[in-house]
Amino acid sequence: MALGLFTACGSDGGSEGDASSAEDFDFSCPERTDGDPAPDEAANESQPFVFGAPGDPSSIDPVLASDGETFRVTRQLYETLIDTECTDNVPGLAESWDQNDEGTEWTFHLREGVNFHDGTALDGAAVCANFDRWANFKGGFQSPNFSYYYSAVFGGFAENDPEMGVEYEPIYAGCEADGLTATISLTKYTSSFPGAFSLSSFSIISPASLEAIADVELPSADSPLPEYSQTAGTLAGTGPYTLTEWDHSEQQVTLTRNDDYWGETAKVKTLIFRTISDETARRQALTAGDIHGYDLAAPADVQPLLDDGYQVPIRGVFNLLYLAYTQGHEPLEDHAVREALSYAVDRQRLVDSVLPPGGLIATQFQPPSLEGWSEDVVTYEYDPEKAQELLAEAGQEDLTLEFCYPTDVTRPYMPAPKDIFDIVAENLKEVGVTVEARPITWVEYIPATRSGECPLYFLGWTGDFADPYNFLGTWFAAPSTEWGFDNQEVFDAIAEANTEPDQDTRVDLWKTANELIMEELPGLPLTSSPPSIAFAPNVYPPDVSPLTQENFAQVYFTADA
Amino acid sequence: MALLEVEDLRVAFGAATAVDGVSFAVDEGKVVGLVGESGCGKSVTSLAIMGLLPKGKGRKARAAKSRNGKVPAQAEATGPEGTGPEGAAGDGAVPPGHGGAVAATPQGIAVGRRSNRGGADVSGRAAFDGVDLLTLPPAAMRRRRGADLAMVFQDPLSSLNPVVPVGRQITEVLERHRGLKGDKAVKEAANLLDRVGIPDPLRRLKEYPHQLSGGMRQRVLIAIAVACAPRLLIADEPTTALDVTIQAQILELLKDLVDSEGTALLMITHDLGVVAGICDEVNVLYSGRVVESAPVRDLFARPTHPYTVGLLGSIPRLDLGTHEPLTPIRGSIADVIRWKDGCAFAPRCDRVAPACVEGEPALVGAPHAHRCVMAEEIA
Amino acid sequence: MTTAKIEKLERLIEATATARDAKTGSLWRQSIRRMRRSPMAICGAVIVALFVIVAVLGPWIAPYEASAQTWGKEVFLNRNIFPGPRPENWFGLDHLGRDMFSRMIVGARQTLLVGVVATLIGFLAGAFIGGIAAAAGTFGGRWGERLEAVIMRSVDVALAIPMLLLALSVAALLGPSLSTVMIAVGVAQIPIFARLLRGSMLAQAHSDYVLAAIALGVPKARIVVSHILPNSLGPVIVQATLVLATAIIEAAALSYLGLGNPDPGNPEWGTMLADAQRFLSGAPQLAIYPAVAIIVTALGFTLLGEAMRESLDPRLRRQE
Amino acid sequence: MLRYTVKRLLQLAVALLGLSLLLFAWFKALPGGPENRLLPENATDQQREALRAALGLDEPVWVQYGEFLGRIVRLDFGSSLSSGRPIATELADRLPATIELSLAAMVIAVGIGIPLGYLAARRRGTWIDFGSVSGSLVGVCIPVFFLAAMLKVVFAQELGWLPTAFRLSAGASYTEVTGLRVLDGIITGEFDIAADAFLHLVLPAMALSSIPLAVIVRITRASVLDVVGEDYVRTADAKGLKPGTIRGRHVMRNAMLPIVTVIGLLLGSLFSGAVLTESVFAFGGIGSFVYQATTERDYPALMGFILIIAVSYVVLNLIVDLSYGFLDPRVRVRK
Repeated sequence: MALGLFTACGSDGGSEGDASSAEDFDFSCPERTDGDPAPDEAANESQPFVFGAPGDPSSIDPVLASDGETFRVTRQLYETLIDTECTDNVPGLAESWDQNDEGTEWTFHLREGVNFHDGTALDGAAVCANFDRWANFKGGFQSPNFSYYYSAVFGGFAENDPEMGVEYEPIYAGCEADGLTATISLTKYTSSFPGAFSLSSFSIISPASLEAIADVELPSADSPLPEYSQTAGTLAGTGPYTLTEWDHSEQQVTLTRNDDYWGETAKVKTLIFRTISDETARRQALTAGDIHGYDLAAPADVQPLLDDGYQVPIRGVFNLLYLAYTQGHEPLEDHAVREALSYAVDRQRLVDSVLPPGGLIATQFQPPSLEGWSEDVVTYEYDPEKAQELLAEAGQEDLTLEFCYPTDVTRPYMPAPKDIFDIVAENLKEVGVTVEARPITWVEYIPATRSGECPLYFLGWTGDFADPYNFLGTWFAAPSTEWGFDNQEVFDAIAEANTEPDQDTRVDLWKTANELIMEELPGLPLTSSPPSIAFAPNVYPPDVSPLTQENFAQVYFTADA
Repeated sequence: MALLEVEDLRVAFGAATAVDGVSFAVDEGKVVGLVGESGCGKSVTSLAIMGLLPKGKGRKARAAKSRNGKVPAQAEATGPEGTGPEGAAGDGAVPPGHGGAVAATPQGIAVGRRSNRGGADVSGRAAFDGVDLLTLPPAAMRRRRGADLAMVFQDPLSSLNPVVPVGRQITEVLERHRGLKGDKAVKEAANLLDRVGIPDPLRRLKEYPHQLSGGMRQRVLIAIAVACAPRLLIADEPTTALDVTIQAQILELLKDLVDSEGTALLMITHDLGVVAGICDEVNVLYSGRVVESAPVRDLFARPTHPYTVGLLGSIPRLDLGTHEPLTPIRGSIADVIRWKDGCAFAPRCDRVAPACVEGEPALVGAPHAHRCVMAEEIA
Repeated sequence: MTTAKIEKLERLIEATATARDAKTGSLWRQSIRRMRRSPMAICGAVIVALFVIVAVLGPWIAPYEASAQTWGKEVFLNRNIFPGPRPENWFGLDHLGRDMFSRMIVGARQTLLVGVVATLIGFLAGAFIGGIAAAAGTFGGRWGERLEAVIMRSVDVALAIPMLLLALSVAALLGPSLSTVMIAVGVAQIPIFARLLRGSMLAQAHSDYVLAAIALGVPKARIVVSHILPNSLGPVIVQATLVLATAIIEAAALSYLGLGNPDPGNPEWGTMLADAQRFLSGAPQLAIYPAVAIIVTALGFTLLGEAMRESLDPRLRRQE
Repeated sequence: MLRYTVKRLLQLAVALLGLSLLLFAWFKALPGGPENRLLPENATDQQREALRAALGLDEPVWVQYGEFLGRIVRLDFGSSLSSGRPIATELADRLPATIELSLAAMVIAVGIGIPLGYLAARRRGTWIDFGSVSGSLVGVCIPVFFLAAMLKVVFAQELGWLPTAFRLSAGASYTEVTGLRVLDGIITGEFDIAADAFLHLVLPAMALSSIPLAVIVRITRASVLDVVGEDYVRTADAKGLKPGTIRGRHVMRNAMLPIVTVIGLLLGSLFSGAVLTESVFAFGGIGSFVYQATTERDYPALMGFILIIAVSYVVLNLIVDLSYGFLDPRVRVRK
């Protein structure tokens, strides 16, 4: 089966269906095999590289944003202490870092000779300036509406504003700068670290430029984002590109190459992100040559694109789609029923026919690229007969269940909710379960699923950074109406793993947790599928990232083709 | 020779014949009446002379060929509203709308607006100053209409454009035919209004039809008609829509015009009172034919055709005692027989005799002509 | 007044009205005759008839169950493998391996359902509002006129809200479903019907026989209900035919925005078309079938409606 | 006449205010809230609650409406919850696109529709009549979004004559005056921009114009047929006027009345089509903005939009009424 210029190494077991049973599963992102074709220098200088984004960025100040569309842009402008390659943490602005045993002190050794766009040099003080700024956010700045990731990772702020409802104790204890080192101390360790330091939200911005906006205030959570976060020219980062214009009415962001970038300078002089919300429209724009690449290609478009010589590099998977069995709904309290349903679902068909290339069956509630992924979990392989037997034993031959799915969204882990629903629903019908479809718009879907009113529903998550807790913790850290199960064993296992600073021990703890969870079977992990990103034939695409954090500095127009 | 000589004029709408060989003449300075019940074909006659009838097959085909070789077959399919090649030439000169005029003809002819039946087939001759109007090309005909021969219509309100000031509606004729522009035209229009007896013409010029009284509207129509001092004026029931008092004034006005200008006037009416009041000669039409034609005095003195007698009989008269009953004509214009089988009036005639239905009666005698085989017996 | 007297008046009015009723009757007959002559009407009628037949018999004609993903294992939308027309599946398979032909047939019923119900909603509500307004305006005296003004003004305003916004909010409340579409489309039609009925009722209200009735002092309610209303429905019914077409199209638009009928068992053409938009590159046929079906059906109703309208048009009648 | 119009508009304005209250309450009554769009899937319930509180969504509706009105009076529309930008700015950015699109569509519809309708009427029964009538019948039967998609596939994809998306080519630098790109380009003399914008406008405008065009053709045809049957046209004819004069002064001037009415109504109804067209062509207008606002429960954005609709509707009515007065003297004196 054609996968364009890219072949997945390791096991992109999806279509072979061995992922679930593989004894020695070793995940790694697909390797690119397209070499490096000769660049078309003239084009790179004269022609802007236009990328079709599914949505508008929200803020040029990344700490005020929590959406991928924003980070796609800010990634090119600013950099973080730790960078990611595939899903692994690699040196970013910090050449190296070390932690104390408790994991409460993180010391970063910064690169030399890194300058911000405004000419000032990067040093420990600059890093601390950023962290201190966030920690001391006031008023609306504290609202999860804006600084979501900060409160999510660091719990709270120096002075929590009750208005904004952030009540946790801050775990950020301060920052020590010493020349080119910065030491960040925490009151307690969580497994979010060090991964969290790679979050785009925590990009390092020139203190000088921060000075200019020091006295900007956000009175409330619904006050407009500050002007500086909507226009070019205020914030200075260290990235390979600088922001030249953000044209809101054309929904177009224009970036220009930063020629004295500390690393390898970008190939293309002008980089433009334009918003096309409709996926079909994005494809057509690409094939018509109006844009040179776009993200979130519809699975159905991938093959036609490949056939016409377009490039669809396959990202590693870093997300999870699951089918939840909300306990508290009587029949689902019965473990046998949950098992039966799990055996009834033909996950292979999802992977084979509706998910984009590179998708694979999920055997547990975290993607295989993360530490703690276990080969020894119970995998419930498609077996309708067994499902029927189990239902019979449970005395649930004529089981009727309401099944919720979202209507007005596609998520990276869920390219076409309705298709997936239709297939799974059909599967359940085949084993004699009567399914009552309940489509819900996204704004109501989340509350509906949270409150546990949906016996069956889809949901999922795309990881922010390499940390199992970012998946498991989100769901199974404590009893919740959205799952409705109460298995202290599981909760403890996760808590233990989350607070274990030593990696090897932690990995085993995570494995146990995963196995426990699949025993309990609160829901069925369905698939992990990489969102497809597409590029024109005459383009050298960037290394694609499971976290959808492509570095567009690598992109260039190729001479031939 | 006379100014207008109509000879054997025939107008047919598809199968139905509205005018069936009408002949008469109008001399300069003379007033000739066409009289008859509505539907007898008098209006059609006038429209035919003015060339305002929708073109029918015969002529359309010819016209078509002469224009762009469009074959008749295709042309036949096309509707009456100048939808043929003339239409193609953007010819406004072929309006559809004579619903008011002929829609009620006995044969149930529909020349109505939006009718998609074929138009009128016109044959015969209508010589104006020796030129046959019926065969003039549309453009040439347009140059004469409104200039040499003009028409006053029945319903003054609907005959004036509601959204254009009356002044403009007058000046546009002056522009078209007398080349008057701007102030000149306006001044002239004012004179005209003055002549037709509208006080304060300059103010009226700016007004719209709906702001004028019925009488004034009719005067405006007349002003438009006489704007270019036409030699022939056709008045189609000019007074029917008006109050009696106004009627008299309008008739006076028309009379004056004729006397002062020596215009020939073809007065179309069903009202013998009007005829008596204004006409020099009268042609009585029945079912598309002249049944009696005579100088006005003769006609009233010695009506010959039973139909004429009937018409006269049905007018209330003061000189008879009030107890004298009116003698209306039996039946309605709808019960007819075809002329070639006999007298179309026979079915309604009290004097009807076998002879009446033995073949087509001829128009005999002059200057007092009539079309009745029983004339002698009646007399 | 005594019932006896009312009875007498009734007869009088009937007398005045009969003349015109007779005429109306003949008018309907005339219009039928005229419609038989118009190819437009015939085309429309044929299309509509076919559509209705399919819609009614749908489930029995359809060779397969519309929701069964019988050939699910043969379709790979992520590899652009969409088996096209073949002996067992005349229209090929949809993106989940369901028989396209069966879905089209079953879809007809849903589509008709949407159209009819939506139109009914608009018709009934609209007629009610318009009727009240007209009645109040004609007979309600001063306050009646006020009431009418208020009603009609609000109708104007209702016209100002974009139908789509309306639909979106209805959908937001009910969640996407067939009924959402019906209600949304139906509600959007209310103002039109309201204005129409009011218009034709006012026209009736000034006709001679009503004046006669008023003069004779017949209870007003009675006049409205038993004389004006029945005689004013003609144009409204014609409008209904036309609205049916619009309803079907609007429904498609709403489905395109993801508000359509979610139930895979009862596909509706709009939803199918909307779904298929995603595969326009790989499998255009999936979009073409429902699109053509929608267009033709809508056309059918439009033709029929237009023909009816023309044949009822008084201006056209005059010439006969 | 003017007094009448003004009175009516005032009534309208009041009614619309009532409407806004209605819709406000309605939207607030809808289940689900913006916080679910603003926060990622794995945000905690506590975070969501916090946000609801911070956004003041937990207050009673009338309090919220009061605040809303208070802000409106101060001409402060608040800021969009989804984009975090002031509604006023958002509208200022998006509205011109929709206006430009709608105008273009209307220009097409009127420019083609009226002449075509006239021809159809004057050549009743010919192929051109048949063609335009059946054409318009089909025109109203094609779902806009499908037509848009097809146009795009044919002219942008296969033939590659026109761009598939956006209002301008990438990186084109223009100077904003009215926000209507083509107009701006001409005003500022950046004709390349004007041309570019024009090319981007063609397809969406065509798609959007389909229904108005169809309607206008039909109404024009009917109305002209009506007028040419009138006695005053015969009179004009009896005057021997030139065809041109008759067409212009006597036929069209009278035929325009119903046409104008319809155009007025159409302008109002263009919006729904705009939403679909804009999304198909990534034509960054108000349509997509509102659709998003609804799906995301972006109350401020919605209310801001509704006010815009209200105002534009009132203005449209005013224009139509005035044009009546201009076209028909009878209206002028009445009322």
